[in-house]
Amino acid sequence: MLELSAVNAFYGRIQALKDVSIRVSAGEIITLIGANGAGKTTTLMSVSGIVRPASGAIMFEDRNLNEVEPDQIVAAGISHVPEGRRIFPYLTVQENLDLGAYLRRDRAAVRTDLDYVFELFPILSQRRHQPGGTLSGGEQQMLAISRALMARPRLLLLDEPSLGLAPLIVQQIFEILGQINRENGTTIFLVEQNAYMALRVAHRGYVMENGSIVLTDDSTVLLENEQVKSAYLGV
Amino acid sequence: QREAEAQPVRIGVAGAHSGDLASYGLPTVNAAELVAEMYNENGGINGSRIQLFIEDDVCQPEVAANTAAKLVGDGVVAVIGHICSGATFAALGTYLDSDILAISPSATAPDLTQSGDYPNFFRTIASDDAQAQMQVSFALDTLDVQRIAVLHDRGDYGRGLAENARDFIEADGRAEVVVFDGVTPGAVDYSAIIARIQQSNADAIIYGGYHPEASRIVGQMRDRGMDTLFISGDGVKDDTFIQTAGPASEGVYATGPMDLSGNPVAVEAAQRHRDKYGEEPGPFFLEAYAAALALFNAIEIGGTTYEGITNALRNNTVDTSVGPVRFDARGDAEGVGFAVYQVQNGEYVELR
Amino acid sequence: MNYFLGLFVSGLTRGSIYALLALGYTMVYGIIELINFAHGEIYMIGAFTALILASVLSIAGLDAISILVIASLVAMIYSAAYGFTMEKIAYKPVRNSQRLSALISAIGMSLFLQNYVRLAQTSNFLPFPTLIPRLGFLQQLTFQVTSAQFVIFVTTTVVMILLTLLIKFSRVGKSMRAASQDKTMAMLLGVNVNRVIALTFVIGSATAALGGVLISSFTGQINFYIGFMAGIKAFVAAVLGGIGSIPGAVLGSFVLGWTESFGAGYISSDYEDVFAFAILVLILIFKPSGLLGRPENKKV
Amino acid sequence: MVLDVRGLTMDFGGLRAVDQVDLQVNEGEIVALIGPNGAGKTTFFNCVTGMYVPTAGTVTIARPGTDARQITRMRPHLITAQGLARTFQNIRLFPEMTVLENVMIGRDCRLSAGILGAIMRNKKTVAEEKQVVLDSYAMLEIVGIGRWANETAKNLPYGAQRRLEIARALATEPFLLLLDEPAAGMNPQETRDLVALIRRLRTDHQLSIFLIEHDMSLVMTLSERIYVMDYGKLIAVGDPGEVRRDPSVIKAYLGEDVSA
Amino acid sequence: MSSQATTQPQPGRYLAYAWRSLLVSIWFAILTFPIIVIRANTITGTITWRWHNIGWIVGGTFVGSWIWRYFLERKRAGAEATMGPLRQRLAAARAVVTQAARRPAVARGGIAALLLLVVAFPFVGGMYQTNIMTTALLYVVLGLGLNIIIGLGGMLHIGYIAFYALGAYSYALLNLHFGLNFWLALPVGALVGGLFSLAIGIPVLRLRGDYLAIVTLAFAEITRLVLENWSSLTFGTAGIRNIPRPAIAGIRLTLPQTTTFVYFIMILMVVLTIFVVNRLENSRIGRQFVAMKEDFIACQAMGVNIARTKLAALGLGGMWAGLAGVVFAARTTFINPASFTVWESIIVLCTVVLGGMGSIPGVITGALVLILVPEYLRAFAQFRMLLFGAVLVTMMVFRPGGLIQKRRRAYTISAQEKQVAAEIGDPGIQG
Ligand SMILES: Nc1ncnc2c1ncn2[C@@H]1O[C@H](COP(=O)(O)OP(=O)(O)OP(=O)(O)O)[C@@H](O)[C@H]1O
Ligand SMILES: Nc1ncnc2c1ncn2[C@@H]1O[C@H](COP(=O)(O)OP(=O)(O)OP(=O)(O)O)[C@@H](O)[C@H]1O
Ligand SMILES: [Mg+2]
Ligand SMILES: [Mg+2]
Repeated sequence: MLELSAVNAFYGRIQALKDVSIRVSAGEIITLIGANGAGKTTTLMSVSGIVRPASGAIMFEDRNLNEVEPDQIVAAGISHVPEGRRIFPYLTVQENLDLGAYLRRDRAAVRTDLDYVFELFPILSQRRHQPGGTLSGGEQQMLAISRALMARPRLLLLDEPSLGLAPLIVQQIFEILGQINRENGTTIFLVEQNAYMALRVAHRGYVMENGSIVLTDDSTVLLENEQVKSAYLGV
Repeated sequence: QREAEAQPVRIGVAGAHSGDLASYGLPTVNAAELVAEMYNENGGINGSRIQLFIEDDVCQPEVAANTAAKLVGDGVVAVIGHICSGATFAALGTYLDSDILAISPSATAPDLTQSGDYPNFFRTIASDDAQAQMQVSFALDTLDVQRIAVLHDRGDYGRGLAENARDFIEADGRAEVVVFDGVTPGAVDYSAIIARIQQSNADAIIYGGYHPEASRIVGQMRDRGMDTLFISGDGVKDDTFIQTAGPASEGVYATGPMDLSGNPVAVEAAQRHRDKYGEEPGPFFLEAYAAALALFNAIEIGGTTYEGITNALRNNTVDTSVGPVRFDARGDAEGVGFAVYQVQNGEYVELR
Repeated sequence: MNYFLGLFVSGLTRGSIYALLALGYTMVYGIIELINFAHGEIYMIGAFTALILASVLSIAGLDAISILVIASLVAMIYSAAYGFTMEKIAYKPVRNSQRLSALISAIGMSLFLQNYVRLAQTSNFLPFPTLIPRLGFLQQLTFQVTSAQFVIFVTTTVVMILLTLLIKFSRVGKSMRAASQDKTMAMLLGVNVNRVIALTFVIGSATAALGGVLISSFTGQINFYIGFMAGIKAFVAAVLGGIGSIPGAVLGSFVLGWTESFGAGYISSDYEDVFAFAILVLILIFKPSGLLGRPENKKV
Repeated sequence: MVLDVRGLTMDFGGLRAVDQVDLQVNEGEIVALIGPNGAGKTTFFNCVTGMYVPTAGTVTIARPGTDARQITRMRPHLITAQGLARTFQNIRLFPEMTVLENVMIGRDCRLSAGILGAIMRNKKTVAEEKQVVLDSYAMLEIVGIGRWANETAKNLPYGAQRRLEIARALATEPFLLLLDEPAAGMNPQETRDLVALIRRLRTDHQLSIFLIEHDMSLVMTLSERIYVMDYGKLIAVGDPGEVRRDPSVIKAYLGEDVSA
Repeated sequence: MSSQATTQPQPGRYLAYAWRSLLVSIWFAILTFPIIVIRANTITGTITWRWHNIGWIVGGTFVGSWIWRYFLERKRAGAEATMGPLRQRLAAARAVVTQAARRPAVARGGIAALLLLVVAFPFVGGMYQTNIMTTALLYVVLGLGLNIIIGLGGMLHIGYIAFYALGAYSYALLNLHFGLNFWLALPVGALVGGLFSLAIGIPVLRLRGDYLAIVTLAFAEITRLVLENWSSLTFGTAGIRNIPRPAIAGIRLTLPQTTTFVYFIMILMVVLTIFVVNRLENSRIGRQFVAMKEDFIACQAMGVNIARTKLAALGLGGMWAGLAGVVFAARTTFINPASFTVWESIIVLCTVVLGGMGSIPGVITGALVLILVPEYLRAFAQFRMLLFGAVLVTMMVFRPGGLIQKRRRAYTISAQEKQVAAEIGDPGIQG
């Protein structure tokens, strides 16, 4: 479904991605783990067209995304929960969610999806008319995830969704991810620091170091890998 | 003889050519170009071509100082300009030091001539106090008004006129200044100040400023059915005023150089302007045209030395677009008679 | 009392005039946080286009109403095109740089357009034809309201309501607000940010042109410089009302208009602009984000 | 007792974000504040550090060995001068300045050079400036990001930015350090390094530490006492063992399966 | 994208350029049609059609658009990592130059050459050149002063010229009434400028960004309007004339001599300004200015007194304007409020942004460019301001960060000091 082949990306003179190749098949959950500054965020940004690779190709269902504008990439069915949440601070929670469904025309379905996310995160429905900027950190994270869900993407890119969330909610988030993957067939590309949880929900995983992919395998295998254990699982 | 032919007579033209006051400076450029062209077509002055150095001073003193230095460097013998009194003050010192004279079509500050500080300055326009004096005596003696509102456009020309008028009225004692205030040029609406004039029961307004604001003030006054008399100066004595203000302009008084409609030079000047630039001449065009004529004539008579030109200017009378002109010792134009005009049936008619 | 009413109407007129310009200002500011110094120039170009068109049409022998309608429409289309082009040339390339670069670019644009019109047309004032017909029912009021004043006021109100609805409730409006707060995120949600910004300029410029036609019919004359001071006043009004807020721009304009006309009427018209600027300072001291502006989100 | 908060309440319009909270931190103690998202933890921090003016309640601090003083409603920079320092949940560095300069800003509040000193560059100022650079660099080394000293702050990876925040806070010479989610965005290995760092800070710099965190592995290993908030109210206090077993905490926050 | 660009065959690219340029020129032909072609004169009721103008527009925009596109593309390519061979060579050359400049002999030589140039300038350039250079130097001082407020303090101030006006009027009036001489007026002007800047700073401390901008603009306009209307004190629009030029007791100078003298006064003042601003910038205060600009909340949390820091920036900035104002009055010998319009504030703002905010060499370059360019554009007469506007836009599009951009200072820490510091820290956790 999504294929990055030998992607290189730069920030000015700093090379953030070195020959990164990643393949995501339809219906799969894959996770990308790695230390701070490894280049995970950059990888996701290059998929959604915010960072432009200097070389290499990003293919989404036989379409080369290298030159496609970000809004067209969204229209193609990719939705991205970026690092740092990026809630619209002066729009209300409701309006933030509406914008999630910006490209959708099926009003009735949008309404059911809205009910669905409010059910997932009841606190959001309580805060419905509050400006997004005044939410607590965790509430903002919930809103960011919900907003992406509202787009009903076929491919969901998530950058550290568990950041700043209470343990109870973290568990819940990962359950939800599994659930929408199973029920709606949404493909998920997950970047996480909480490698243990991520690998448990994902089918396959990639490990990134200093901008390069150093390891990839089924997540059950990675969970047992000594190197991964010591570096990322903290055991 | 050969030498002289090779050496053009260098003349500076300085004033606001960009920015908000450009419309008062550019007509002078056109006038200078027209007159220079006329001379050059006839073989120049004593065989030398006239070469113009046109420099923008945006009507700002410090820019004018630079402009003046530039013109000095260019080797001009005389300058037509500047347009605003402030810029003129700032430039004159530089000219004086380099033996260059300036002849302005529009700088009206009394001090320019009356202080005696600037023997190199001449002008083809009356100073503020002369015009103001005329407006006030006309209002008091002829129109016999008791309550006068004095308005101005806050520029140095308009405010100078208005302040002089106010002082004359107060000194005279027969009438009372009921409102003294400024309007903002380019403001969208003047009804507040008009309402105030209405409230004050003024019989007449003396306005110092230019025609764009005047036409709007008069227009809005007549719209309200006010028949307050309106007296202004040469900034308003311009046919554009009649065209913009339309019927509201009927009855408006303005002082201005005498005898222009019948003046063949003025008629010809306007016609040449239309031919060359395809539009009506703008403010101070005739004064500038007169300045150029007087200056070139003086050079023809007195040569290109400072002494020669200034003497010639003071001692010869020339027919110009503002009438026959000769300059007095201080640099004001003698013989530019001033008269009061009134708009009657869509044109300015000289009274008396 | 009549005097007071007169001043009131005068303030209302000024206010409506400022508002027509402030609306565009505030929209553009709202989306790219740019003090668009050239907005006044767009208004001036609208007025010139209308003047040129009206002259051509009146020679062609059309009646006043058709001239008004056609001239306004064409002026709006042209100004919108100018706004659009200006954004592409002068603002889009600096969008991702420091904010002040765009401001300087706007100042350059303003100078350029002023002189462009001065050179191509004239530096002199030109009488602007009275395009607005006389409205009979206004004569019956006890105080003086001219047709132009009335039409300007009504137009301002209508435009304000339409724009408010557009921004608050329409999809486009939501995307405008989103783009104004976080362009990257808006893109990530599928908003074509370039198009949204261009559209904002188009709408803002068309409003300015409408203002240009109506205001010039009221003032009766135009030249290449009318945009500058009007632009500054509109900017003051927009800030006074809370920049970025559509109703704020209108409220700010009225406050400004009344301050000026009452100040001029009761104190001195010499200091009219001083009152205008003083009220601005005063209001901002007590309400740092303007009358209807959104307060700073202080969440830490 | 270095921090003593009594009856702290904070309202936003109709919303009571912090409700009558009493809380103490003792000298040399590491105390954690946990609770569900939106419970009011960050708001509580903001009230203590003067970013928000609380609706009600008092905040008292005492630098070890000195008298207690009230800092309620004091302006933030004065509170910092008193010896409280904090980090931010949503990182707030000076993005265009270098890493070293970021720390130097923190250091600056302990210096005295004024405008005249800066212009004259007298001996005292020169010495002071030199010392600031060295001290600040030392702070960077303490948190382990010395090699990035001349890098622009915004280009640092997330985890390093968090450390920089700590270094910057340390530079103000606090006796009480408030950390808002210091481990967010760190992987378990990095979190362990952080735990070590915080422990070392306490011993080496005689600090008391008060932190908010959602990472239970960190909270449970590090803190000596834990306060739990929910809907603005305190629902539990105690040592890690007690809190972990508290049914109301499990219900509101931890969930059944705590993998820590 | 660079790979895409390079793989595309060159001729095809130029053809695409040409096509786009053609479209652009047609668009512009339509856009400018009413204004450029038709001239309506509502006074005479005539209409002139000037069809030939269309030719100019089409031709001009075709070429213009081509060049524009070419350079935009280059700029975009330049932003990416891969440097073209030319740029690499340029960078190498620059490195050599900076390397050389570090050598004391070369540096000394460079300074000597600059000094010679500066000293010789009035004698070689003549009075006009000296005059405009003096104006440019005045704007250098203004630019550097405003840079303290905007470039360092991050407060968008567009009323800066008010302090300049007050400096000028202080000298003019004190001289008129009390015979105060130029040299004594200098500190007085600086004081007036600084104090006034503080005074208007206090009420607006809470304002940020563009709200501050408009309020400062408002204050400046109020100042100008008061100068204009309070005739009994300020002589209103008529202005004050015969302000004495700077003099040395007992020596009579001719006009060209005073011009040169003022030039040297300005050179000294610029040197002083650079000295002070440079020291400020690299001090505790300067750092706090920048920090305040970057994150105001974090800055408070770091113990910085925002109010005091803001006022310090405002006061320091205002002083330079007051000082420059005194020289201004002494130089033109005539002042009136027309010299202190919003437009002047905007020009000073432009010098700061165009040069490179916060960078001293940048601001100097900006001021020189902005004042000298319109002077040298005088050759284009009528088109002067049109071109000036275009120059502003073009510069911003192609160098949005300013001509010389600010670089944050890098501090060097010796190996030994590193060692000491590392011992304090725990090497075990170094990431
Ligand atoms: N805007 C930028 N300019 C310069 N360098 C950058 C920029 N953004 C990121 N980098 C650098 O690129 C590298 C990769 O960063 P990236 O954000 O992709 O890492 P990450 O794996 O997401 O890290 P984290 O876990 O901390 O979020 C880092 O070394 C970082 O310093
Ligand atoms: N400025 C504000 N205006 C209105 N409501 C606010 C404001 N700041 C915070 N709130 C609300 O107060 C509540 C507490 O917020 P706070 O940021 O303190 O939560 P928190 O405990 O830190 O949560 P998290 O763990 O998710 O960061 C939230 O529901 C939030 O929406
Ligand atoms: Mg990341
Ligand atoms: Mg929080």
